[in-house]
Amino acid sequence: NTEGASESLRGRYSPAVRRLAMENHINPDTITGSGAKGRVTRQDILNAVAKQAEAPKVTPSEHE
Amino acid sequence: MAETQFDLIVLGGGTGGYVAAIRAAQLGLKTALVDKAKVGGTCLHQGCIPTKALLNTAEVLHTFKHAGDYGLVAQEVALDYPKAVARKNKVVDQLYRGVQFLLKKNKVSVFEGYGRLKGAQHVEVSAQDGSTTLLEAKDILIATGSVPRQLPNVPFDGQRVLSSDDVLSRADIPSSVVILGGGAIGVEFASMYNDFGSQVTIVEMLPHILPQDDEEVAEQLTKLLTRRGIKIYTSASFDPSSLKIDDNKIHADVVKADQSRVPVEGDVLLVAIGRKAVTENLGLEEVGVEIQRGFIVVDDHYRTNVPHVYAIGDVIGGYLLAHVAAHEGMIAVETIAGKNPELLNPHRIPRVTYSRPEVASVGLSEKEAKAQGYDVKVGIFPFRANGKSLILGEADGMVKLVADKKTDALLGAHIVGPHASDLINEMALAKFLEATAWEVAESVHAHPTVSEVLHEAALAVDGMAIHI
Amino acid sequence: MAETQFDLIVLGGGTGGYVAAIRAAQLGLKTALVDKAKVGGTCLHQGCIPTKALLNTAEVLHTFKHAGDYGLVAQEVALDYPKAVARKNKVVDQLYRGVQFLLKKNKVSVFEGYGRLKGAQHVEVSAQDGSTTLLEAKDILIATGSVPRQLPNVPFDGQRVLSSDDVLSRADIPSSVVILGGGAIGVEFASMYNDFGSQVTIVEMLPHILPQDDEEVAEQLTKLLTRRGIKIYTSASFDPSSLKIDDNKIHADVVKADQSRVPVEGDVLLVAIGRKAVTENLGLEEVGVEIQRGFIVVDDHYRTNVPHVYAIGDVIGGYLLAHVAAHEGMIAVETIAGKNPELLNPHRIPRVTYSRPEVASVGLSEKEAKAQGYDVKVGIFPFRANGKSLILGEADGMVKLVADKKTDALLGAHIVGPHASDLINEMALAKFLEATAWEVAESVHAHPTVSEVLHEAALAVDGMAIHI
Ligand SMILES: Cc1cc2nc3c(=O)[nH]c(=O)nc-3n(C[C@H](O)[C@H](O)[C@H](O)COP(=O)(O)OP(=O)(O)OC[C@H]3O[C@@H](n4cnc5c(N)ncnc54)[C@H](O)[C@@H]3O)c2cc1C
Ligand SMILES: Cc1cc2nc3c(=O)[nH]c(=O)nc-3n(C[C@H](O)[C@H](O)[C@H](O)COP(=O)(O)OP(=O)(O)OC[C@H]3O[C@@H](n4cnc5c(N)ncnc54)[C@H](O)[C@@H]3O)c2cc1C
Repeated sequence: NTEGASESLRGRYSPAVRRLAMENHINPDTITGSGAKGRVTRQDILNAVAKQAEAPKVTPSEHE
Repeated sequence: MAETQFDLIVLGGGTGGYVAAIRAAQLGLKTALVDKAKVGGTCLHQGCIPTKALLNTAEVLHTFKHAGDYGLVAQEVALDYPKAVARKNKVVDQLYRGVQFLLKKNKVSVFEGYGRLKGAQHVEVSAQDGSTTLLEAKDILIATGSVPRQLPNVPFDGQRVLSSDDVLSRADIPSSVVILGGGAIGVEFASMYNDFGSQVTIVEMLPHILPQDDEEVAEQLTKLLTRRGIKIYTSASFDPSSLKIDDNKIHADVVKADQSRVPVEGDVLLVAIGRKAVTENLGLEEVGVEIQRGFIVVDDHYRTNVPHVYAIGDVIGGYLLAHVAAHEGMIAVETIAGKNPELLNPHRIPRVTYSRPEVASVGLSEKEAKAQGYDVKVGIFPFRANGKSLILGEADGMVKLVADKKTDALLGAHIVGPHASDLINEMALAKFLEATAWEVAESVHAHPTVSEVLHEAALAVDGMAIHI
Repeated sequence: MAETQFDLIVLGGGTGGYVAAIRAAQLGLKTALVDKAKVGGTCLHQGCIPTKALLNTAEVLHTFKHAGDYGLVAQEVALDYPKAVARKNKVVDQLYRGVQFLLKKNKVSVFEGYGRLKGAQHVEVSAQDGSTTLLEAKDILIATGSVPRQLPNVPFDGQRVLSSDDVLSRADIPSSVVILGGGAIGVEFASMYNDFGSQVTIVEMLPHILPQDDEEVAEQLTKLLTRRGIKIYTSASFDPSSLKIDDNKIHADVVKADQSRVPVEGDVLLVAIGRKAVTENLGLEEVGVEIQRGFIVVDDHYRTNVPHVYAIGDVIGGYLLAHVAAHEGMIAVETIAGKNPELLNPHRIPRVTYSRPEVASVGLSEKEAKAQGYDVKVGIFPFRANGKSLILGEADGMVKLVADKKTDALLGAHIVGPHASDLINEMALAKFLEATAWEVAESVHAHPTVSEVLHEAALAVDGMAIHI
């Protein structure tokens, strides 16, 4: 049954994806995967990083 | 009266067609399968299976000849070719009955006869006895496959100028054979005949045999085959006009890169220069199905330009491989059934040549990767540093992994050595799951196994191999 | 004067130790390796390699006996055991020289002698000639491995009551053998001796042989071994007090589940009931290294309770396997070198038994998965429906994949059949990359290959197998 497949991939990441997400402080659960039936790929993480970088930044000092 | 109304008619019952028909039936489609010959097609009757059965006999014979190496004695070891052929036929037969059983079990209606499209939703089946049946369906899947390609002006004669089909139906082994084409088929027969004691010459137009494979791997195989006494001409063309056939032999000239001519001769000439898609006399022109360079044109869901008409397998070109035909068939049928199948990515398709040793690849060769602009890193590991291969007495060969320096992505895997056909499937899974080289390295491989070479080659990508 | 100051001292040069030492050197640590015997340890000299070399001879012998099946003829096929032993020794030797070369190449200082901790940062090495050397290092890695476990009150005598070490150094084949323990080691020797013509009896306490494996797979193997004439008692205990040893034979009683007694006899008794970690006389108590139930206690980075002292391999328990020891060694050393290695997950470790046919597993058995509360779905595929296995003439066995109904996650893979040792590594990679069963199904497997069974079993998980 591959219908619920994208559901089935929720929370399943290869170590490389996990590692890339961790290094970039990204929660992979928040990312829509572009791989087979929604698998989150390394590229998806990199795209998310790029998007974050584009978004207007709040400088840490303002927070602290 | 047999039923003639279907959801789907599959035209051609080769690997692509019968697998598609079974999957269609599983998905609830009322399915007909039409074949003019035996279901199973090329792969089962003139391709994958019979060749590998004979190649396996060749391999066992080779092991036998080295019995002493294993601490065994065996006197007067010899090949009994008629028995080997009978054994090949037995395996084919067993699998043939299997396919027939599977079609029946899945309630696929099988029609024996020549099929021809009559419009986009009808197929006319002409049986051997001259009777015809008109079948109707919502959708039609063409899977008519391919046949051996002849050399221009040098037709197969079944005696001296042979196709792979001819070779497989011969009852004896030629004492010498000239093989035109150093692709998978040519190389497999070369390896087999050499093990069976024939003098073998390969003539390949391109700069190396197995031209679709990584250069280094092909060179390694060239060395191993040459060491066994197989004569290999690369960057060399066969001059058809020079071909002379007398009572016992064929003679011809091979023209080398420098235009010098070398005479070659053999009992037979095996022409293994490629395959021709079966697109003629199917009613395709009448229905308006687009054909380009001899192959049916399809989109990534295997739809032709004509609504309701799909095509898969050898007849659409690409990699002419049974597992490709089967997957295409499943995707086409799932599309027809309204599912959303995963599409096929050519970079994830494993390819195997069943020579001794086997050669297998998936993804990009080093050269291709560089040509595509990747900054590559390469990991190489020789089988002779692998314990299990030494134990098997099959330690020739190497693994080469190609990775992207920037992302660590595994771009390609290339293997020449024992069990390459199984090992490549692990690398295909790695590609499918978009693995990096270091993930292949960190995944634990049991010891002692042949596939530890993958772990080591993956470590070697980053200069961290342990056993070299 | 030899250098005595190091970054790291590895105590024990088995698979775990020598791999750790090489990795340490690669990472720039000045490394010493201490072994009282030959580097390579149990695996190379009394374990993985010599057993598999002999098992390979057994397998080739079996193939030879069925020469006719492949279309080959041979007279007088026979085993020349002394030659098989010589061949085994040759392979071991070649790999031994390889390990020595690798250590040298990586500039690991190898000390031959008995090592003993003197505090947490010193090791005293006592050489055969009586001399001692005190080595000092920032960190110490203990990798002293394990030795065969004796039956209480029945010591190994090297004549009739044998350990696996004894069996491997024997020059002949017993005409009958009773094997205590149906784990991997016991089953491998049973398969080998049966192929070599001995009468074999296995006695296993637990309800099935290969108790760590999936029940169904173990049952399948039981059937195949029984069919070959191996006598297997399960849920049966060996009564040591009944053991009688006379000039030619051992005799004893086996007590079955129903308390009935069956007499068994053999030329020899092979005791393969487990291994004992080497922890005594190493100075561990003095340094205060914690030991529980015979094994050194470590955390997930292989740190003992004593700062600077690490331990890996058989001496820490868990799966007593060479590839586990090697990976633990690499992780420990990378931790010491300040890296951030991927940790080992026991569910991703492949395990193999090299009987004929091979048995291999990774992850949870069906029973274990259910016990852990998973709602499981299972995909089974028999090798006899696989073309390549028929071609090889090795079509006994099956694959069983266990998946989570809720998430599709691949929980376990269990294989009994040809090439299981290679196939399991693909499933270990699937587990490592957290694949679902349908991903294994959709990844293209080359045809015809043995590992197509994985593709089919993965399809079978969802009732979508094509070839059954
Ligand atoms: C010597 C050799 C070795 C090979 N080895 C391998 C290998 O090891 N691995 C691998 O993957 N591939 C191998 N191949 C290739 C493989 O055989 C093909 O890729 C595969 O068979 C393609 O399947 P198909 O279903 O597309 O076509 P085919 O298998 O060619 O089947 C087509 C079917 O259509 C039928 N047909 C055609 N026209 C009509 C009509 N008008 N009416 C009714 N029926 C019709 C034919 O009778 C045939 O049964 C080999 C090929 C050869 C020749
Ligand atoms: C018959 C048999 C078959 C096996 N088959 C397999 C198989 O197919 N696959 C598999 O994965 N595993 C197999 N194993 C298990 C495998 O051999 C072990 O898991 C592996 O060897 C463990 O490695 P290690 O480095 O922890 O210890 P060992 O290999 O036991 O090495 C320990 C080393 O430490 C040295 N040493 C001990 N004490 C001292 C001291 N005080 N001073 C100096 N040196 C010392 C020893 O001399 C030895 O060289 C098999 C085992 C046996 C017995």
